[in-house]
Amino acid sequence: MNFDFSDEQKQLRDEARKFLTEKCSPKAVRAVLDGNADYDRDLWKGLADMGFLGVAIPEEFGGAGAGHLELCVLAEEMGRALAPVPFSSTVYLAAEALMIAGSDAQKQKWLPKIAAGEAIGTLALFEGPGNPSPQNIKLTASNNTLNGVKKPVADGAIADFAIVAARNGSSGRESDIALYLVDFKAGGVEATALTNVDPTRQQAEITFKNCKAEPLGAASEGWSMLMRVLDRAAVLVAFEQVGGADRALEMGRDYALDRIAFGRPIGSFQAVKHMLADMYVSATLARSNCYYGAWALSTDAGELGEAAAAARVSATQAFQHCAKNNIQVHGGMGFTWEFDCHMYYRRANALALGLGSLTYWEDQLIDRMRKRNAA
Amino acid sequence: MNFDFSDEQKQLRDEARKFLTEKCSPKAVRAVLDGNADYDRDLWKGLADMGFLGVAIPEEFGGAGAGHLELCVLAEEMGRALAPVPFSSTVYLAAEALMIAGSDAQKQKWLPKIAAGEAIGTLALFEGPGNPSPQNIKLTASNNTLNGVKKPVADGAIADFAIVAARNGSSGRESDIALYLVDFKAGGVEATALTNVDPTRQQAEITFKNCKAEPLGAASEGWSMLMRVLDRAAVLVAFEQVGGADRALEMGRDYALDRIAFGRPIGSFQAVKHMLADMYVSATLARSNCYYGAWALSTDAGELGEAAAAARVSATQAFQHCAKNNIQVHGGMGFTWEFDCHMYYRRANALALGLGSLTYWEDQLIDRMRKRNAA
Amino acid sequence: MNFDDTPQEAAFRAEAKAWIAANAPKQYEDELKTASLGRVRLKDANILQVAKAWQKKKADAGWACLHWPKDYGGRGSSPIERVIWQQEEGAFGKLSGLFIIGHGMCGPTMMAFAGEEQKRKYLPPLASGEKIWCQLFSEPAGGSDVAGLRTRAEKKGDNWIINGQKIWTSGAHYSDYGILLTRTDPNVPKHKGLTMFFLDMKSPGVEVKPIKQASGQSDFNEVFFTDVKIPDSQRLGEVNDGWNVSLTTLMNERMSIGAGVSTGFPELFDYCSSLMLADGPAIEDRNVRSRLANYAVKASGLRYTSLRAISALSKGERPGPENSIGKLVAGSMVQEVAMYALDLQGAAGVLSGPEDAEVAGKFQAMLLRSPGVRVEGGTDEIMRNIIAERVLGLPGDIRVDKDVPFNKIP
Amino acid sequence: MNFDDTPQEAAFRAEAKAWIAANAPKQYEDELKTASLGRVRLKDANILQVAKAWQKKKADAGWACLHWPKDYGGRGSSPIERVIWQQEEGAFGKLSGLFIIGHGMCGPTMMAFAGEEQKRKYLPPLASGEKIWCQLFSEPAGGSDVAGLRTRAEKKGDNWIINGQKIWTSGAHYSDYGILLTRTDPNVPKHKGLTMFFLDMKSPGVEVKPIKQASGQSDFNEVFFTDVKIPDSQRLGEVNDGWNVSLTTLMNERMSIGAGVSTGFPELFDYCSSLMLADGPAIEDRNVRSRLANYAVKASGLRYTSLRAISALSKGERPGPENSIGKLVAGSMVQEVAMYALDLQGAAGVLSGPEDAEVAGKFQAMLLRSPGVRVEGGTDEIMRNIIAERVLGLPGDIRVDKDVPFNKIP
Repeated sequence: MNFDFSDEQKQLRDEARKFLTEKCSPKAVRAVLDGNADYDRDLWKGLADMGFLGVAIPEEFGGAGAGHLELCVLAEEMGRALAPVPFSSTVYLAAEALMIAGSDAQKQKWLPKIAAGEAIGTLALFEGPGNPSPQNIKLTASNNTLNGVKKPVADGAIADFAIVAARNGSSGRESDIALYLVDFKAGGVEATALTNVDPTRQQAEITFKNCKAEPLGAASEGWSMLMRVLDRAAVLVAFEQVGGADRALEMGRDYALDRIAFGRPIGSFQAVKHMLADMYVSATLARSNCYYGAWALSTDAGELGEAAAAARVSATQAFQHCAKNNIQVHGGMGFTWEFDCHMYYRRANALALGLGSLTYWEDQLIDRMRKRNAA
Repeated sequence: MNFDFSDEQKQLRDEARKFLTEKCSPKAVRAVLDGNADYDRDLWKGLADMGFLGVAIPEEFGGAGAGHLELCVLAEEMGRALAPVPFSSTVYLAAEALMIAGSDAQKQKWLPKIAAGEAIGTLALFEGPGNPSPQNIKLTASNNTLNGVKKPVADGAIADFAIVAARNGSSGRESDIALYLVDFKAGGVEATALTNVDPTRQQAEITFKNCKAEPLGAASEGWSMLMRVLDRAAVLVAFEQVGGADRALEMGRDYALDRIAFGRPIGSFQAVKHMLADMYVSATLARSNCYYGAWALSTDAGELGEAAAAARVSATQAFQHCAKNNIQVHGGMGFTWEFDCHMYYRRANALALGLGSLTYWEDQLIDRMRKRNAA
Repeated sequence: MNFDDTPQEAAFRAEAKAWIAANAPKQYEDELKTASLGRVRLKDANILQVAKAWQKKKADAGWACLHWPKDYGGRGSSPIERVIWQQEEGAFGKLSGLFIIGHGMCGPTMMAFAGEEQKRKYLPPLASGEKIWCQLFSEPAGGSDVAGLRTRAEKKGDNWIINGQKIWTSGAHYSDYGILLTRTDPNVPKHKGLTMFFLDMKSPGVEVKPIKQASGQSDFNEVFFTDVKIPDSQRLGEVNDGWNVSLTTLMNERMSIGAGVSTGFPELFDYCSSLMLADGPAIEDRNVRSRLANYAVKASGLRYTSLRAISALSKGERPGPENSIGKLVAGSMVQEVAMYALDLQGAAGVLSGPEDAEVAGKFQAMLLRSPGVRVEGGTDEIMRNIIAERVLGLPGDIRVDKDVPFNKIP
Repeated sequence: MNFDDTPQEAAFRAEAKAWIAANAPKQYEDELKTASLGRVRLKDANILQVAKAWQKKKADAGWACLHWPKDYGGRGSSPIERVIWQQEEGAFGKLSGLFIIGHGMCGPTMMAFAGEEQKRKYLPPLASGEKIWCQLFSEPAGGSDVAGLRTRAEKKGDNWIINGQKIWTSGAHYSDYGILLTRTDPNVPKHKGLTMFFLDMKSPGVEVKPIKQASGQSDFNEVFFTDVKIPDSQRLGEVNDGWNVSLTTLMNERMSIGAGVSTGFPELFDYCSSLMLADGPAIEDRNVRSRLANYAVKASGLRYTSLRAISALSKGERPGPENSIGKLVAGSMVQEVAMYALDLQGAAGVLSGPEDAEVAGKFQAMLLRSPGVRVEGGTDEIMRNIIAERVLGLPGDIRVDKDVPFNKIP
């Protein structure tokens, strides 16, 4: 048994970490945080040059064809570095949806561009408050024309195309929901960036008005394909969360060693030691759950649904816990804009919601455990 | 404003504490714990002589006619001392039910005996797993004859009479439930004590076979009277829980001051200090919620329902929290039979269930808050 | 056990109620009511002007700093009268936020340690809000360890020359005066080398810079001192006795009660009462209900704990440090509440703009402000120490720096 | 990333599987599977005899103490083979509970510090379960502070005379030998005056008394020593070097992995899957589901954490103290799980008799046993210290007793 990443995958991690330490310093993240840019274009270009954007895209479509374990490794590093680029929307959502449901032509058109950093894609699913569910999708599709509003859409205002979940029936069944691919150049698309808790990752509102779209995959299977995309993305985002949690833990640990109060490092006070120990515990539990998710993702195992939900729940808790208490360990300084703690806090809370809430995924986890036990 | 007990009531507390310290030492509690007695008869007699059993019973029925604030004060002391007597079943449940719903004759027959310590009463409500709800009551009543099984019944096998919740209709409405008073001498009653988590307070199964009973209050109002009895009892039990929580906190505090490890009192380690501080916090929150419950109980205010549920939830959490972590502060010794910690742990977990589960009361609390907001 | 006023209390309440009804700036009441965590702001008015006007009006009518002696601009009221006033002033009390430090900490310190002339000169304008005071204790190196401060004060003739930096000074940019804790002798253990002063914030060499918080707002400042001159006559207490002077200040901070900490629960309950989830009203979802119930009993527990403290006051007793549970409980609770409210919104919970977010972004603002609550005015960990040591009588932490000269401490 | 055995591992697994299928005491399998927290008991058989028989059978076939050298009764297996064996042995592994201390702690200590003859004499019968060993470190005064022990050993000629008391000795009443940590010099700091021995538990002057636990069971003993004589030849390590010897023992305790801590989650999930609540199946109640999900990810997180440790072993790496999270997480979780299971039962949750209680009182037993789990083998607080210090590299607690002679410590 080898329930761990391979040496090659660990090399990839070191490579990515080295690259990101250089190209994605906190200073770079702050450029986007402070609104001087909507995302880090140089970094995006660099990621393409490194072959990171297409790591899981087959070579025939311009990717490296490495696989999803490699993508998990990169996701963790992107999370650690708070990379201010549309990586998750483009790579975990758009590219995955294309690989699952896209026609050959669609793949040929978009995947190479994604790998080359020439196209940003996203998934337009949500329509205001609420979690993924067929009845929450009101945007209509009739003969490949979309009308409606999606919000929030990750990176929507910098995207070149989107996978859109639309309603093309009224039977009240899942089969009413179909997926469409919209090239924003086609027109009928109006996207506006919205203020959000984590300015380093854009959120937008997109209005589709008589917008021409091509179907993605079989119309009647839209919902099940969507669920599959979300499960796969859940594992990848969970790795970003674990990367962020680990970094937040390290920041807290380092500060606790440096910072002197009452004549000793604050890390020598049990209140601080044990807070950090508990952060380590949740980060470790999350990492282990993510490893199982990575195995299920890479082998497309039947356990993927359950594994993804467990990784998602565990990693969401861990990142929120670590980001929150990293600020607490830093005390007043941790609450300043100048210190980086709040950037992790913002990201932790944004990632916790992006694919649907923690409660939603808790619910999914139990459903899937029940299915397994029933089987 | 005086959101506190009066000086007279505080005197009563000191008196009760003095009495119980003498008559209800841990040694006395252990006599019942170890099964050498089903309850502490001397203590029961003593409580009667002190006038404690009838403190809230009107003088015309042989009580002291003092009131429910005084009863709250006593309840707290009974909880502190883990008094191994049928106080809650007899005084909070049976006596309260009689005072709310009893006919003059019924009050004349039983209340003086209760005050004198000559009769033990209880409420026979539950029929196996589940919380208070009309459909959980299967025991039937037809022309004042009861058939069915109640379990668990607090102090059921030492009781002289019981208030029994029975079904005398099948409309599926609350009005199907009526209350009856059963004198165990009447026959048709078979009670067996059952092993339970807290041996210092008996739990029993009672089988009613063609058992003659008298109606208590109007048949159709059985359920609403029952709810009222439970709300009033919830406040009183909450005071027992707060008394227990406070005592567990004190035990932990004292041990943390005495016990030396690594050359210093363990109470000088933040891990222990902060554990105790958190215990203090929950005990204080619970006490404050209980005071509000006491006010609502003593004035029979419209807020009683909400106040009772809040006191119940808060006090249940506090006693479980303090009892559990008192053992932890004591370390290995806290897990010995010889130390008293486990007696509080047992009582905390027994009281948490007696009137229905924590979840049940959380639910009640929200219902009642909604009602208030609607009003 | 009852909630009734004594006759005197009732009379006082009636008088206060009537005066407030007649004089309060009603036009801001709604805005003040809904103000969430952090410094209060007003849409179409300058909060500073509105607050000063209201404070002056109160002072002229004898309703400012009620518990202060008349001679110093107060009313000589009992503590309970002060609480009754707070209850009646309600949302308008939030306008006093700007004066809390001055009234709650600086004033009492001046009263205890300034000369009679100085008191008569400085306290009345402080009470009436014409002059605003700030408190200059915390330093970057200090944090929870207040006595670890480094700002130097050196005697030159009749003056002291101040050099150093303070942080977390709230209101420094609009303050007229401040009380300042400095190090006058680094060669003795740290608590023994401190001295307290008060100074004119307009003195040459005082530079105020706002601190941008994690939330993006700026409720606090850094204050830099470069060769700032303070006459010895503005020293409070003996030279090197500043630590004891500061304890008076801090005690007074902890004494202020009834102020009421924000738990976020009422907002959450309201939100859940109207929210619809995929399969029904949120308030009927058992998971939501259980969470709400747990928050509810904490919120009510804190409310009734402060009522108990008020009752103690009304009996002339001194409420103990039991009150420090308020901030400890509310701090982490408000953060959890905010996170849970966002969770209930699903992916859209990430939106924070007033126009796009649910309930105008109330909970997103709460989320971003809440980490500060667990730190300001004593971290959760310091609060637990206070409870453990002052309430439960447990030993203090081991102090390695206790008898070490300050300049020998790492 | 995969769960496949290497060819060698697969071969070993097959061999083990086959032998176990042919030889294990199947008649007890179900009972062993459902055994809950605490010492395992069997209804119609003496657990001690059954366990010894199974261990002897394993030893005769070369399946005992797999990672020990053949000469000492082991098999010279790799750590990963040992884990594979544990996986295949499954529920029958619970029969090894009686030998864990001896095999996991006493054996390794003997191997490291006993003479060659002694090893050949004592280790094989220890491996085969014919002789049971116990560990005598903890004392009433010691607790978490193991080195605070008081049991004296005084040299008399070639013997040492032992006087004192040990506590929390598991299995002392059926043990043949024990390793004993004593104080040989009270005039030096506490870690420097300890010496380790092994002794025959039947020696005159050794008295064993069972400890009745809060749960009512007795899994542990007190052991009293009155003028017990131990020949110097049974000293392990140098005089006054006992602390370092004991570290070997304790390290080995923490090294044992895959053993798997009990979280109570599988039991709770099964229970909820069949339980009906007033308004429907428990498993469809959103409050229940949320609680279950939170427990589920802890349980799976622990499971996969140990799989990661096993992978490290299989690569010949040494798994770190990361494993200490298992007990920390499971300890408080199993207690919460038990409380919640009772809550789901309502008032009837208080009943604990197998015939009256839900699922034969499984959760009531768990409730009463669980407080011990948070304490035995290191309290939650000690575990957090270990993680903070050994994993995160944070400073140790301040040690006021570090350089103080033992007899000068309060």
